[in-house]
Amino acid sequence: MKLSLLVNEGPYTHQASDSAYRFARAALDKGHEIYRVFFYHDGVNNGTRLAVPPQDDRNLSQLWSELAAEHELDLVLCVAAAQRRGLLDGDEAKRHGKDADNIAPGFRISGLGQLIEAGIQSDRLVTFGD
Amino acid sequence: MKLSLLVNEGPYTHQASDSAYRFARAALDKGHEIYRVFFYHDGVNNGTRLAVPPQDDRNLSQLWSELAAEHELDLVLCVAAAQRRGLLDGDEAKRHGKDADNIAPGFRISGLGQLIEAGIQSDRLVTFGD
Amino acid sequence: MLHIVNKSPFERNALESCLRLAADGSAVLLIEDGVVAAASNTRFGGMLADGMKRDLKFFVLSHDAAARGLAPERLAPGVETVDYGGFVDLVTSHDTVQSWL
Amino acid sequence: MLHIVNKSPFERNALESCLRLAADGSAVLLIEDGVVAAASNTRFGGMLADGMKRDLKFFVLSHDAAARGLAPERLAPGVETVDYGGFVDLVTSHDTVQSWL
Amino acid sequence: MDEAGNGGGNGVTKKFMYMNRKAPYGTVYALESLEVVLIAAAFEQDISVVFADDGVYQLMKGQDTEGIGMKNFSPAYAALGDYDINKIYIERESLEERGLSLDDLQALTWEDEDDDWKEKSSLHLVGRDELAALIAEQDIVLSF
Amino acid sequence: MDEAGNGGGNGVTKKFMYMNRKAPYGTVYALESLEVVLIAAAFEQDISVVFADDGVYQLMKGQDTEGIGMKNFSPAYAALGDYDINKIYIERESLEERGLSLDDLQALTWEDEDDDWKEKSSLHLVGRDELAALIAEQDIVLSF
Repeated sequence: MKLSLLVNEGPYTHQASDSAYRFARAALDKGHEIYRVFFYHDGVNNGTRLAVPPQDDRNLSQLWSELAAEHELDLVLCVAAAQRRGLLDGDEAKRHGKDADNIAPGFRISGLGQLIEAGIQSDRLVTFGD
Repeated sequence: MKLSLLVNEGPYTHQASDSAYRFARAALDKGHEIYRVFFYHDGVNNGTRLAVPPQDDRNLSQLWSELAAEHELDLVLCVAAAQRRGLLDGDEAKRHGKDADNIAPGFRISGLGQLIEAGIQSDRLVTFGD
Repeated sequence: MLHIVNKSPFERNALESCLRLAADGSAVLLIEDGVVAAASNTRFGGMLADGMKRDLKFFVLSHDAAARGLAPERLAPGVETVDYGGFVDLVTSHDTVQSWL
Repeated sequence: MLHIVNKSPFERNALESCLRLAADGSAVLLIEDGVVAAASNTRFGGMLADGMKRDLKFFVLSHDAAARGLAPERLAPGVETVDYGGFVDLVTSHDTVQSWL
Repeated sequence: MDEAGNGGGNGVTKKFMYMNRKAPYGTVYALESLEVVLIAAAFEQDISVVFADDGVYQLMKGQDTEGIGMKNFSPAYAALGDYDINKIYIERESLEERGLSLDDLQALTWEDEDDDWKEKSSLHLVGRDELAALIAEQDIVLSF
Repeated sequence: MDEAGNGGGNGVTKKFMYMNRKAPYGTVYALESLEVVLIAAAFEQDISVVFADDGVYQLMKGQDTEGIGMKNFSPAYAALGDYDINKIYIERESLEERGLSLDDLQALTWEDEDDDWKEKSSLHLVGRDELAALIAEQDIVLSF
């Protein structure tokens, strides 16, 4: 079956990202397709490559990046939510005159239309949030 | 009177940072001293310089930076919380082998002891959070 | 329809709203802090029992219950446990999924 | 002592916990979404009235009430409004401040 | 709304419900939910918007945000009608529990093309059983 | 805990209370509150730690987080005794409302230097009136 996920909270503060990640892995293990993972609200904070969690803790951004590489997942940060919160890729940084970007490998930035489209194209859309 | 603030949530998602900012301004207007503003949990996300909110919206990181410059405020991001969430200054980035940093002017990164010390040194400690 | 509740009913109104607005026969999955609603000896045990009378089915994510020290024998009668694979099966076997955030 | 509540009592248990554990004579300031507790014609109006009987004083941040369309005449009797300056004064005039997050 | 251009529907029409349960301003969910609905309007889908629990405060008349330094986005709800989003449901019990009535909420209208462009109310007061039935028939429910 | 070195106390002793009202793991507040308390221990202050509402779940015995991929930090509460933090209050009504008793919580102890290093329980079950009185006498209350 074709599934999409919506992740509405950043890593660590709420369990949402952990739950979504474990759900995604379990779905892939069962042979389902993950059509898209859309990150909205504080969820865009999952897309940073600058996190340095303690050695004995999980690194959620990295886990998502690795899962994306392994399964060719489409990880999308909402552009409006990302801009508000300081998550930028190289192009966005240049366009807004910022001297750095911070997006992690495997994530891309796009519009909210990608969420609606995921809802239309997928058999199920599951939301993880606060 | 000497006041310190604790801000536990990032900008936009919760009103905490807005409330703390307006409280700080009102306190300064009344002639009180702000000994320190300590940012913990997702509060560290206030310290990014990469945010690009819509033109007609407030830019909270920038408002804090400006207030700090005007009144020589001490804005401290908790180092452990900041590392987990990908908020780094130049030194932290170098130390952890990251290729970019994202902290805004007027903020510094330090330990949780700075929160306790603020509690001891200030007449009041006011918390803003979720 | 599958309803997902991830908050403690002691802290928030999400479970109450879910039970109020879930059609008879729906499935309700408790995850994250929501699992504490499934403990047998609180007022929410009774709320779940009322739900079962109108054919609601209750599931608890076992990993989240274990994390909070809620052993299986503490769960209210009639509540089933699922792992993440079972969570996936619940999602695929119901046409619509609503998370009560 | 000054207690600050920033959540709607319809959604969360923060106000209830605050009122349960605030000593008689304390001040309670409602800010952010917490202001909706001060509307006169809900069950929380009664809860505030009970609090006043044990000498709790209730304040509402006027800016937050205005943002949510709660005009002053909607507020429960006995609730005082303050602006951010008044918020500062409440903080400085009480020895300790607790935010019920 | 450049995202709208991609369509993405491929002719599929699904029933999307946007369920709003939070007060505005204390958190960003109300605003960012409205942003989703306005984008969604460009896709040819069957849209319902629900205000229940504290979500009913999102439509309060007379919101004045000048003091809190945030943008008052409540006027933007009026745009829903321009996009023919007219299935806007208010849960009656949530409204009553808060001591409110429809008169306390801003009027939201749309113009009915099939009825000589008559202006009609988009707001529908529904009891919880009716709302439960509406929820049960959706393909997608997004909760904010 | 290199921050501890700066002391910062200047001889002032204040009553600090750390109030925990949230379940663990669903949010980070329980963990990050414990981190604050462990740092605070190095400052010479008068510390109380309260578990009320869903905060009582933080001390549940038998927490097993392997399945959720998060670190089980509940063993770290045992360190509180090593720092002579022994005023740990559990609100009785919160515990009972959740169908729990002290037996369901991990034992926390400290060694009393003034009583031949006897091991004593740090957990104090308090009713709400007693807890209200304790709160009222604090200088700083941090709520997580």
